[in-house]
Amino acid sequence: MADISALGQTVTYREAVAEGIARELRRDPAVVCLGEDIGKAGGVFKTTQGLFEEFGPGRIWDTPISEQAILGLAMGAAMTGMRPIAEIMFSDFFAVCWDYLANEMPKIRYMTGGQITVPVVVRTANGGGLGFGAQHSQAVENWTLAIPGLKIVAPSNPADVVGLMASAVRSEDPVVFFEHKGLFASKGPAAPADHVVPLGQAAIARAGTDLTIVALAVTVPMALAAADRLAADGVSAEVIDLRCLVPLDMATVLESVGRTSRLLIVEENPYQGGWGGTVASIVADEGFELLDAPVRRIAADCVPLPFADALEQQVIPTVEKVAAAIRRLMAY
Amino acid sequence: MADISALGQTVTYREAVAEGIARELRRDPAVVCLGEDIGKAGGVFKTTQGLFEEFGPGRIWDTPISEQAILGLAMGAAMTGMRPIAEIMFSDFFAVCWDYLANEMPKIRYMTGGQITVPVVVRTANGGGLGFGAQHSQAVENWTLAIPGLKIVAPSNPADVVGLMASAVRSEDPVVFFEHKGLFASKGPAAPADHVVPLGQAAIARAGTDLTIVALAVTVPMALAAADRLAADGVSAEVIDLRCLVPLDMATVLESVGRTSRLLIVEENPYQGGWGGTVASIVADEGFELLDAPVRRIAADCVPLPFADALEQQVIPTVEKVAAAIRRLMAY
Amino acid sequence: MTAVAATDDIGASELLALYEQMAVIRRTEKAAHDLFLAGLVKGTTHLAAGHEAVAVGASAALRPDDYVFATYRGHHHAIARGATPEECLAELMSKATGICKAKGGSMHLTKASAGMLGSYAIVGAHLPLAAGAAWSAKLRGSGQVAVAFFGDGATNIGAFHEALNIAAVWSLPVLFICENNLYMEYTPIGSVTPVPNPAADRAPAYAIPAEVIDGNDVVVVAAATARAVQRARSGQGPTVIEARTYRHFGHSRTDPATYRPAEEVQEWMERDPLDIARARLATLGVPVEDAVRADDRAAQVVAEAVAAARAAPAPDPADAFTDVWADGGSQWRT
Amino acid sequence: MTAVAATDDIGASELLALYEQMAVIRRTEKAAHDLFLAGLVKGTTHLAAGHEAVAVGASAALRPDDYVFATYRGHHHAIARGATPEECLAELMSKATGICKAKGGSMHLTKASAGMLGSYAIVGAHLPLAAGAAWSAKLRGSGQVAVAFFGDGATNIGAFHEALNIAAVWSLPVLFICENNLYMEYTPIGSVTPVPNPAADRAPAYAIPAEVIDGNDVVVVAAATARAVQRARSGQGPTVIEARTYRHFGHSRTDPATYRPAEEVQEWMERDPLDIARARLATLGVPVEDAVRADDRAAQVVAEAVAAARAAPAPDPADAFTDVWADGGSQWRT
Ligand SMILES: Cc1ncc(C[n+]2csc(CCOP(=O)(O)OP(=O)(O)O)c2C)c(N)n1
Ligand SMILES: Cc1ncc(C[n+]2csc(CCOP(=O)(O)OP(=O)(O)O)c2C)c(N)n1
Ligand SMILES: [Mg+2]
Ligand SMILES: [Mg+2]
Repeated sequence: MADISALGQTVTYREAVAEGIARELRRDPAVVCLGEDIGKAGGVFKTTQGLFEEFGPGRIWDTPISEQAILGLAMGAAMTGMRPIAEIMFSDFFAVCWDYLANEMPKIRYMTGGQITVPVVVRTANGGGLGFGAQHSQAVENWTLAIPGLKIVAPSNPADVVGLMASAVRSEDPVVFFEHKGLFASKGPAAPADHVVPLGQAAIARAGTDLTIVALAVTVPMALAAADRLAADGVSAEVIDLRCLVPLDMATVLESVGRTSRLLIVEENPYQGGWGGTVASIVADEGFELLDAPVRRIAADCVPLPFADALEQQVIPTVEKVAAAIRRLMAY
Repeated sequence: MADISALGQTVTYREAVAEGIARELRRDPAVVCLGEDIGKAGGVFKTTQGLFEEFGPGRIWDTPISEQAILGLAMGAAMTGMRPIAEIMFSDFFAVCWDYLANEMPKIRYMTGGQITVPVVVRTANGGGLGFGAQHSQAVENWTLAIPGLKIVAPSNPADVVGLMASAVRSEDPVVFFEHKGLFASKGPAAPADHVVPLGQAAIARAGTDLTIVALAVTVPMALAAADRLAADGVSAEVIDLRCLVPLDMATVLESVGRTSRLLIVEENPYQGGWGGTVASIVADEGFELLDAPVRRIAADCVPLPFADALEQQVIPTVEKVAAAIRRLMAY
Repeated sequence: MTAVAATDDIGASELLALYEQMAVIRRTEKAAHDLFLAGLVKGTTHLAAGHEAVAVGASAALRPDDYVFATYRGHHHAIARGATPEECLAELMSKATGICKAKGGSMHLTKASAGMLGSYAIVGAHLPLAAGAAWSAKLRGSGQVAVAFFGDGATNIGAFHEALNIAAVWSLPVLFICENNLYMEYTPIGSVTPVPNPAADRAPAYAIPAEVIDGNDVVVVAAATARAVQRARSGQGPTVIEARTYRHFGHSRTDPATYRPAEEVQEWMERDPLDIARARLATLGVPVEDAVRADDRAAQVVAEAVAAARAAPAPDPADAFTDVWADGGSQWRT
Repeated sequence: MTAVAATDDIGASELLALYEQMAVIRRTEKAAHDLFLAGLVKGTTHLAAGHEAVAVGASAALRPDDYVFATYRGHHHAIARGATPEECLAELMSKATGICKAKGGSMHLTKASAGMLGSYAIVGAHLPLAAGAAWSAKLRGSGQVAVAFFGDGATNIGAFHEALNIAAVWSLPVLFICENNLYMEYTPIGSVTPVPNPAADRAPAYAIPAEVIDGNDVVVVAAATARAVQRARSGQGPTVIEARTYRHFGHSRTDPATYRPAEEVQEWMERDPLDIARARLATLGVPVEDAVRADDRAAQVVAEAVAAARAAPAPDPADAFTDVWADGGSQWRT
C-alpha cells in the first residue's frame, strides 16, 4: 500500500477506507478481512485496493455470495480470538444477513451474562444519489439504530474514516461501519499517523449561533454547503457531524441547541423510522425549554428510491432542501 | 371452526386471530395460509386452531423452517392472483427473512412503475413480557416502520384483531400484522359479523383532557390501567390506540394534543430507533405550539431483553412506569 | 467453425425467428453499452451479451402466460418475453417512456403484462418468488409454469436452498435455470464452490432432476427447457437446468474483466451463441442471406429504439411520489 | 433388550463415566420438567432427555479447548462440556447464580470457559458461527475443532447451506452434527424435506463426507465424532454426522407430543440411550452395581443442584443494565 499518511496530503474517502483498514492490519495480526470480491479485485468500490497485495490471502479472504456466512464467520472468529472486518458490499444486503446484526452479534454478550465478546467490524457501502435504484441505494443506518448492542459509525470525511476505523477495529463490541457511496470520490486531508477518533464524539463541523444542524455522513457536506449559502443572508448555522449514532453524543447536540435554540436534523434515511426521530424526541423532551422553534427534520421521503436522477433528487435530501428548511426555520 | 361472532360474547385475542383469518378464508377463495406448524398443530400459539380442520391442506400449508421461502412464496403467489397470509412464528425471525420485508414486498410495485401488486399479509407474534429471552421477545414494529411501502397493523383487542385482519387481507398492499404474545390470553367483546376496521384510523380508547397518551398493542391496556390509576388523583388522561403505524393517524394525535397540550408516548420497542421517535418528532414540529410540556416517551431500555421476569420487567414498559411518567408530566 | 448436431427438432423458420431475437438482444446490449459510455445511461448496467441463447431458447419453450423472474442481468429475459428494445433503453436512459417509468432502471426491467415478473437485484431473492408463482399456478390449477433465471453465484446463498427445497417438497411447476458464466462479479465461481456444477450438483440434495447444458446453443436450451416444462406441467415438479455460458462484456458498467484469462475469453468468444445459431441455420439449409436480413432488421429495430428513447421526455418529477401503494399514491400518514 | 456390538474400542471405565454423565443429564432434564410444572421455571424449556448420547458421545471425542455451539435444546451440551446441573437449573429458575446470570434462560445456556460457546434460538444461526470458530482455529493454527449441534429442522434454512458451503470451500475444521429426532416442533421432518436424511443427504452438495449413525448409542457417536475430529485436525475439512435420536418429552414446555404415533414412541423408548449404554457396560463385564452406583451419584448431584438452585438469590434488578458492552455497562448516549 502507498503511504498516504504524510501530513498535508489530500486523499479520497475511498483511499482512506483502504488506508484505515491497512493500518489496523499492520498493527494487529488478529485483524483479518473477509467479503465478496475484496481480495484480488480490490473491492467493487475499490475500498480494499492494495490490501490483498500487501497482506495476502491469509489475511484477506474472498467469500462466496453468502452474506449470512460472512457475518456468521466473522462473529464466530471474533468470539475466538480474531478481530474480523467483514464487508457487506451494499448496505441494502444487510437484509439477507440481518439475523447476525439484529439477533446474534448485539445480544450474545448480554444473554450469556458477559461471557462472550464480539470484536467485529461490519463495513458496508451505504446511501443513495448514484442512480443505483431501490435495492442498491438505501441509507439504512436507522435499521441498525433499532438494535441495542451495536455501535454505529458513519464518517463524513477521509481523516475521520481512518480515525474511526481505528476505534472500530479496536472496539471489543460489534461495530457497524457505514461508508457512504456518495462520498467515495470526495477528498480531504489525510489522517496523521496513529490517528484515532474515539467512538461517540460528535464534531462541530462548522460553528454558528443561529441554529443547530445535526448531520451524518453525506448530509454533513450537504449541511455545510447549505450553511455557507445562507451565510450570505446573515444566518450563522452550526453544523454538528454526529459521526456515530451509537454511542450518540446528545450532550454536544443539546449544548448547541442551548446556544442556538433552533434545531434542524438532516438525515438520508426515510423520515418514517429515521434516526432523526430519536434525536428530535430527546431534544423535545430534555431540551424542550431550550427551543424557540419547532424541531425540523429533512429526511428522505417515504418511498422506495427511484432510479432516475431527476426522481431520486426529489426523494433524498439535497443542499436546496436543507437551505430552504434553514430559511423557514429562521423565519419562524 | 366454532362461530364466535355472536354479539355480546367474550373471546380471547388468540381466538380472534383464528376467527379473523377464518372469515377471510370463507369469503375469498384466493386467500391461503402458510407457515410453520400452522396446520394440524394449530399454530404454536394456537392462533390458527381449527383452520386446517375447516379448510383443509389446500388452503392451510405447513412449511419447512424456511422463513425466506415462506415470505418468498407468499409474495410470488400474491403477485399472481392469490392473497396469501404468511405466518412468521415469532417476529424476531423477521431477521432471517428481512429481505422480503425490506427489499422485495415493499419495493416491487414502485420499482416496476406500478406493474405489480402484492396483496400479502405477514402475521407474526410480537413482543415480550413472557420470559422468552433475547431472541424470542422483541417488539420489532419499529423495524418495519423503517421501510416505506409496508402497512403496519398491531391490534390491542379481539374485535380489532378481526376487523383489522379483514382490512389487511383485503388490502392490495403488503401488510405486516403484529399479534402481541402478551395479549393472546386477554379477552374482549367478540367482533360482530362482517366487522371491518379500516387501516390507518386510530381509536380513542379513553377520552381525557389533561394529557394525551399514544399507545399501540400491549401498551394500550397498560396505558389504560395507568390512566385509571391516575384518575384517582384527578388526572384525566386520553389514551389513543394507534392500531396502525402505517398509515399513521397523526391527525387524531395532533387533534388530541391540541386539547391536552401534553404528550406521552408508550411503546414497547427500544427507545433508540423506536416508533415513538417518529411520532414525537412530528408533534415537536407540527404541534410545537400546542405543547405546554416536554414530549415524553416510555419505551424499552436500550438493552437486549433479559430472560428473568424480574429483569425483563426492569426493561420493558409497565403500568408503574407509565403511571410515574404521567405524574411527572402533569407536575411539569 | 462451430459444430452443431442437426438432430434437434426445431424448424428452420422458427430457428430464424429465435436468431433474430438474439440479434435484437445483442444489439440492444451493445447500444446500452455505448449509451453508458456516452453518459446517457446512468447508475449501472449488467449486460447479457453472450447469454442470449439462454433467454431466447428458454422463452421459446414457454407459454405466453407462464412466469419469468430474472436478475439485475435481465435485459435479455425482458426482451425475450416481449419487451421492446425501446422501452428497455428508455428505462436505462431515465425516460418517462421507460418500461418501469424510469423508476426501476437497468436492474429491474419488468414486463408484467407478458408474464415477465421482474428483475431482482438481491442475489437469489427471486428464486422463492418463482416458487411462489408456481405454487399459485398449482393452487389455481392454471397449468402455468414459473421460471427463475439466476447466476452461478446465486447458488451459494440461503434463498437458493430454501427455494429448491420447498419446490421439491410441494412438487411445484418451477424451473430453476442457472446461467453459469463462470464468474460472480470478478471472482470465479470455482474458487468459492466445492462442486464443479454449482447448480446441478446441488439438485440431488432436493431430489430434483438436473441437466448441465450448453447455454450458448439456443436449440439445446429450448429442448432442455421443453423437457422441464413438460415435467412441470404434468405435475412432476421442479427441474434444475445449468446452462453454461459466458458474458461478452464485464460484470457491470465499464468493468474491463481483466480477471478473465485471455485464452478463456477467446475460447468462449468462438462459441458465440449467434454464430452457433447461424451454423445451425446453415445446417438446416437456410440461405445465409436470410440470417443477414434478420440481422439487418434487428439493427434497424435497435437503431430506431435508440432514437426514440433519446427523443423521449424525462419523467415528471411528481412521479417520484406515485406507485408506492395500490391506490397510486405514497401517503403514509395523516 | 438392546443389542449392541462389542467391537468398539472404548474402555469400561470410560464408558461408565459417559454413562454417569448421561444419567446426570437425564435427571437434570427431569428436574427441569418438574420445576417447570411447579411454576418455578418460567418462559420455556426444550428438554433433551433422549438425546443424551449425542452430547456425551461427541464431547468424549473432543479436546477441552475445542468449541461447541448448540441450539435452544442445549442443556445436554452444556452439561456434557462441563456446566454443572446447579448453574443450569439456577439459570432456568431465574437465579443470580445462573450460568448466564439469569439473563439467557433455558434457550441460551453457555459456558464459554469450557468452550461451550452458546445455545442459539434462531434455527440455523449458529452453523456459520461454528464455521467461524473453525476458521479462527485455522488462522491461529491452534488445532482446535468446532462443532455445531443442530436439529433436523435446521437443514432447510438458508444458513445451513451457506455454512456448509463455506466450510467445504475453506476446508474448515468443523463438525456439523445433526440431532435428527424426526420432528421439528410438531411437524415431522419427512413432510417438509424431499430426501430421507435431511443433513447427510445434503452433504454431497458440498462435497462433504457424511455418516448417518445411531444417535442413541454413545459409543457409536463417540467413534463417529472421533473419525470426523481426526479428519478436521488433519486439515481434511468438515464432516456431517446425522445422529438419529428421539426426544422423550414434547418439543417444549408442556407439549404432550400427541402428534407422534404411539408405536413410534414405544419403539424409541425401547431404544433409550441409557439402556443401550447399560447393555454395553454389561457386555464389557461391568457389574450392574457399578451402573446403579453411577445412577445414584447422578441422582444426588441433581438433587443437590435443585436444592442449591432453589435456595439461590434472585438477580439484582440492576443487572438488567449490565453486560451490553464490553465495558460492562449499557450506556448508548450522552
Ligand atoms: C445478496 C447480494 N449479495 C451481493 C450482491 C452483489 N452482486 C451483484 S451481482 C453479483 C455477482 C453475481 O454473480 P452471478 O450470480 O454468477 O451472476 P452474474 O452476474 O454472473 O450473471 C454480486 C456479488 C447482490 N446484488 N446481492
Ligand atoms: C428461524 C427460526 N424459525 C423458527 C423457529 C421456531 N422453532 C423453534 S424450535 C423449532 C423446531 C426445530 O426443529 P429441529 O431443528 O428439528 O430441532 P429440535 O427442536 O427437534 O431439536 C422451530 C420451528 C426458530 N426458533 N427459528
Ligand atoms: Mg455468474
Ligand atoms: Mg428435530
